[in-house]
Amino acid sequence: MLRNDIAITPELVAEHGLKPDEYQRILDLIGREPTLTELGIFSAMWNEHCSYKSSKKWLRKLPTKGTRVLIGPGENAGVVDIGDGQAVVFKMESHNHPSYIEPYQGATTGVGGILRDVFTMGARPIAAMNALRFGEPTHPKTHHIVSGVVAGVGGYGNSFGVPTVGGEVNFHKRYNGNCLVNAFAAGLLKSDEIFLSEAKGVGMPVVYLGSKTGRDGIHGASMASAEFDDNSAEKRPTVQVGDPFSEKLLLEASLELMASGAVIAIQDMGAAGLTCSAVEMGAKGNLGLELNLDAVPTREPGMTAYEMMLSESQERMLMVLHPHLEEQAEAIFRKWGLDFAIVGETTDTLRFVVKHHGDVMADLPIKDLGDQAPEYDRPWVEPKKQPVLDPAATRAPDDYRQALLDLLGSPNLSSRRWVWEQYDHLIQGNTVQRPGGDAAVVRVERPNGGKAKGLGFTCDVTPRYVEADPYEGGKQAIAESWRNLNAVGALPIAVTDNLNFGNPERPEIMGQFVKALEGLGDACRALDMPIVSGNVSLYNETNGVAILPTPAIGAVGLMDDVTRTVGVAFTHDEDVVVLIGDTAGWMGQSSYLSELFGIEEGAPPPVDLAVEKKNGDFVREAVIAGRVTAAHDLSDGGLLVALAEMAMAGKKGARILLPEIDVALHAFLFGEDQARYVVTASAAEASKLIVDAAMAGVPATAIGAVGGDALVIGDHLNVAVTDLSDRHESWFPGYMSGV
Amino acid sequence: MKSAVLVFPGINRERDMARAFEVVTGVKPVMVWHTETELPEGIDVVAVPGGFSYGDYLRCGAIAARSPIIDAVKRHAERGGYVLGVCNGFQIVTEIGLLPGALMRNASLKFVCKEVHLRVDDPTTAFTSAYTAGQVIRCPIAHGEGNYYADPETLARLEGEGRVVFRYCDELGRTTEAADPNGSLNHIAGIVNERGNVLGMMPHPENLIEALQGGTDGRGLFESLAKVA
Amino acid sequence: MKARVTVTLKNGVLDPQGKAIQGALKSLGFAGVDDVRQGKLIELDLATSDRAAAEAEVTAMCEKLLANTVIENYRIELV
Amino acid sequence: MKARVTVTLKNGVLDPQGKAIQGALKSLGFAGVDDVRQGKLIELDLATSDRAAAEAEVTAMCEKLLANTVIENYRIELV
Ligand SMILES: Nc1ncnc2c1ncn2[C@@H]1O[C@H](COP(=O)(O)OP(=O)(O)O)[C@@H](O)[C@H]1O
Ligand SMILES: [Mg+2]
Repeated sequence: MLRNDIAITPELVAEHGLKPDEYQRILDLIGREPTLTELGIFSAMWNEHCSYKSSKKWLRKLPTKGTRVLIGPGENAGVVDIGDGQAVVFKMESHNHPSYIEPYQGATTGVGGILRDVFTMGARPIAAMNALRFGEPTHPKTHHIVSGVVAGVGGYGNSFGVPTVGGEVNFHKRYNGNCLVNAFAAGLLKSDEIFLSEAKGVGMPVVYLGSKTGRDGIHGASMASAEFDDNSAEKRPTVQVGDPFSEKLLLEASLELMASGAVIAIQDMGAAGLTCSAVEMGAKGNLGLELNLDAVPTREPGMTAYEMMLSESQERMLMVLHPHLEEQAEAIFRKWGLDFAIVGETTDTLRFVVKHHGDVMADLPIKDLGDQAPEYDRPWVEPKKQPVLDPAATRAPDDYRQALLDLLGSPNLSSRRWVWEQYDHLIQGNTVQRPGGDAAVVRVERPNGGKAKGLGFTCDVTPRYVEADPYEGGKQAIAESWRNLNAVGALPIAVTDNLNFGNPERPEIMGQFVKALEGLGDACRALDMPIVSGNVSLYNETNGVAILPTPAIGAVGLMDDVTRTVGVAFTHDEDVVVLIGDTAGWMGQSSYLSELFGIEEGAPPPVDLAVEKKNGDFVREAVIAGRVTAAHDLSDGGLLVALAEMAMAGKKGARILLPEIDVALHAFLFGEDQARYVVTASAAEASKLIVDAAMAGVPATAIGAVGGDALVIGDHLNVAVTDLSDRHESWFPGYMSGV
Repeated sequence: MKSAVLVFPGINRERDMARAFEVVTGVKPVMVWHTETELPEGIDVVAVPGGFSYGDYLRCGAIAARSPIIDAVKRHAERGGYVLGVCNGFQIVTEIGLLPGALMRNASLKFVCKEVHLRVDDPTTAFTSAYTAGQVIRCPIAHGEGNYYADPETLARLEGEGRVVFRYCDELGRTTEAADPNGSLNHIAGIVNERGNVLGMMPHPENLIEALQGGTDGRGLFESLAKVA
Repeated sequence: MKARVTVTLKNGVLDPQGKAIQGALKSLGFAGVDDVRQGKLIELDLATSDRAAAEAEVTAMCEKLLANTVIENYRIELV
Repeated sequence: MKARVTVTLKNGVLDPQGKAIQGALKSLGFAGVDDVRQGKLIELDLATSDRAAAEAEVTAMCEKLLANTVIENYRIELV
């Protein structure tokens, strides 16, 4: 048996991830030595993941307010008004470490966690995305991780029944020892029916719902069991297994319960399950909370208070219910075949009390558990600036055709079809723009009929830019999501972030974090895209090698009329191809240099936010007005890759006549200057568009016409569209078919 | 036409199915919970929707096929009532025994969601009269276990009696290995029972009924049903 | 009393998973694997300790749910 | 020579499939099923007839491919 009256040794404190001064803080707060259960509770509440102790100071500086923002960071997910009494709820969360250990289950539980965050607020999930970062393809672990993670994302989302409509996949050696699995989910609710975690009222029943509690993911407990557990015959795996079936039941039961009016407060059990959820509900409501663990449904016999408080078993919820509706609530849960147990009640003591077999296992000041968590202003250093590369001094390709084919067939630029075809992206019947384009578009019916609205979803960040210049890279992540949404005709309205970095105790890493957040913040302010939710994942480091700094962005855009959208595909012969934005031929940190020559050098392209705003507004309005037949933003691989993608998507070629340029040809074609798009329009419309652009101060140049079976660039390149597609589509399946 | 859509724990395309009936036929179907033992009065078509009933644990459709409502569905089929099983619904209907064969893991072992082409090999059924013989339609699929299997005699009978209604094909109607997304025997995507009142198919016509969804090729199925019932 | 039920595909029924495993083993360098078949193992904890009753009960479970006798065989062991 | 590999979830690892089967058996009226765990059975036809070699080979296969040793145990029988 795991005992509670164990002496708390410095080793035990260290094994709980608490520093000596943090432990001292605990002693000062409670005025006595904590019990083992209490130590576990503190370790859960005060770890980086729950307390944000290294990041809080900087997160406060992010813009989180806006006219549409109903709920910003601090709840399970952000909520943004989309008119007609409707709101979109969304958030992104990482499951990096578990996915490295057990890719399939790590990914499933990541997806399950984020879906729960969304429906806990009362929303039915309508879209999911996943931002994935893996090590080099040749690294011995990569193949296994990719196949497990993708199968896991699909395995959970497909069964749960949410369309997975977008995401990102990158390969880079800096993720060899730490893959990133960032899952995004969005849901829809009525803006006056948002459910929160704040408990209200004294003596209200606290109810446990969902799956039973097992010994899953008890961190620090593996050591505890080794030392204190007599029957530690089999070393307990801490891997959590996802159960999408139970989650689907939990979704339906929770929404039904919420509609019944029985729910006062609700909180899903995520990291540090019962502990975090119970403390948060009580503390937010300025109430105390008493739990009786005898009533907690358990999967295994003999579970201790310590284990129950720290278990991360999935598919569980905690609710505070109206006492007179308890029976009705129970009936709903029984109907869906889920566990339902009254495990405690709210009190007016402001204490968090945990009882088990009649003993008090923990009795702590509830507010202090959260409020008094340590907060650090960690030392940081200004990141070093990289030199600006002279485009003319970078290597030109020997053969443009080959260079383009090689780029399209590279791990980072090849088609992601192999990934997203394993995800059900059509379920719910609302997917208007499917994966493979710039942003996904999902239809949203208005409550009282009428023309349907739309929501656009995209995931973006270019980690190599952030590495080279965290500030500019941070801006770029937002700017790229802004562009992807504009390109489908969606007005960007808000974002969520998933800040993946290395060890914050290293000043260089902290410097990346600080500057990247500054960049994110500036871009969000300039483009009016408040950050409404997010997640921080630090310590993504193995043997002193940190991941590329990866502040992944999930952005949401709103469309008044979902039919007013275009894709990236060339659609009509003779359409004029128009390049929007200025091209200086920015080669620093380009995909061209990194994918073809292995060169990762120079400053990344700078982002001029005013120009982004102007060009983006222009393109979006052109899409909405129905003036263009296709739109695509320019990102990795620059103009030539974008044109190739439009050709492949439309199975149509184009003849491009290069304008007079004073930029080296390869830099013009492959440079990654920001704030650019390619659009197509009928000849008549294109001329008008170019005039209007000039009036708006937006650079717009006709560079050719759609048609034929080949992409032709002057006399520099002539390649059949089928050859492009063959290369583009073959890398991923080819790589994955090996073992 | 009156239709009912069955709802099992874990099923997830029941709303898509209900919406398709409503959009195409103008009448909202009745949703029927799996613990019911009778179908509502006057139901013409019972739709068994797609999804992951009971998580598809054990075998796809196996647990749902043993639900209380199933006896009523069998009686409905015996009376000549129409039963439409799509995806998980097809799996359930074969588990019940209303259709022969079984749906195995996709040959690729992977879940696959994409648009495929189907050839309408039998436009004379109540489910396909709005299509023409040999017509090639687009239709989305989304499944991990849609690899149709039946023993040789059963297969020969199905083919001999012309009960293969839909087959995977390319855009020109050719049934090739490459156009078959899951390895089904004879590229079978959908079959009917002897009497022609029970159809099972893996693809999702209900997800391609509006231009916004990228096409309307799936409407024909619902229009056909609306004509007969 | 415990029962172990093994459910295997009937002879002649194609087994995509078995085939895939065989292919994967081959490319991992395991030569000499002539055939692979994948099946299911279902372990039941039964309240009863009466062998005959257990056997009958588990057979009924197999016929009714655990196996799809169109394509699968099952075998019961009591332990 | 034939090898039978059974792969089961480690103790304490959640088994959603087993749970669902248990629920289904219960609603079919089978009382007295205290627990259900689902595992995999993999049957291999090996070219070799050397027991020791087969044992070593199959163990390697389990470690490398057949079992996910993070959450699963495996057991090998040669027949
Ligand atoms: N993991 C994934 N899941 C779903 N869709 C993905 C994933 N990775 C990439 N995609 C889709 O592939 C397309 C191309 O992705 P990407 O090259 O990252 O686009 P962009 O450069 O426009 O941001 C997008 O539509 C994206 O949503
Ligand atoms: Mg894009």
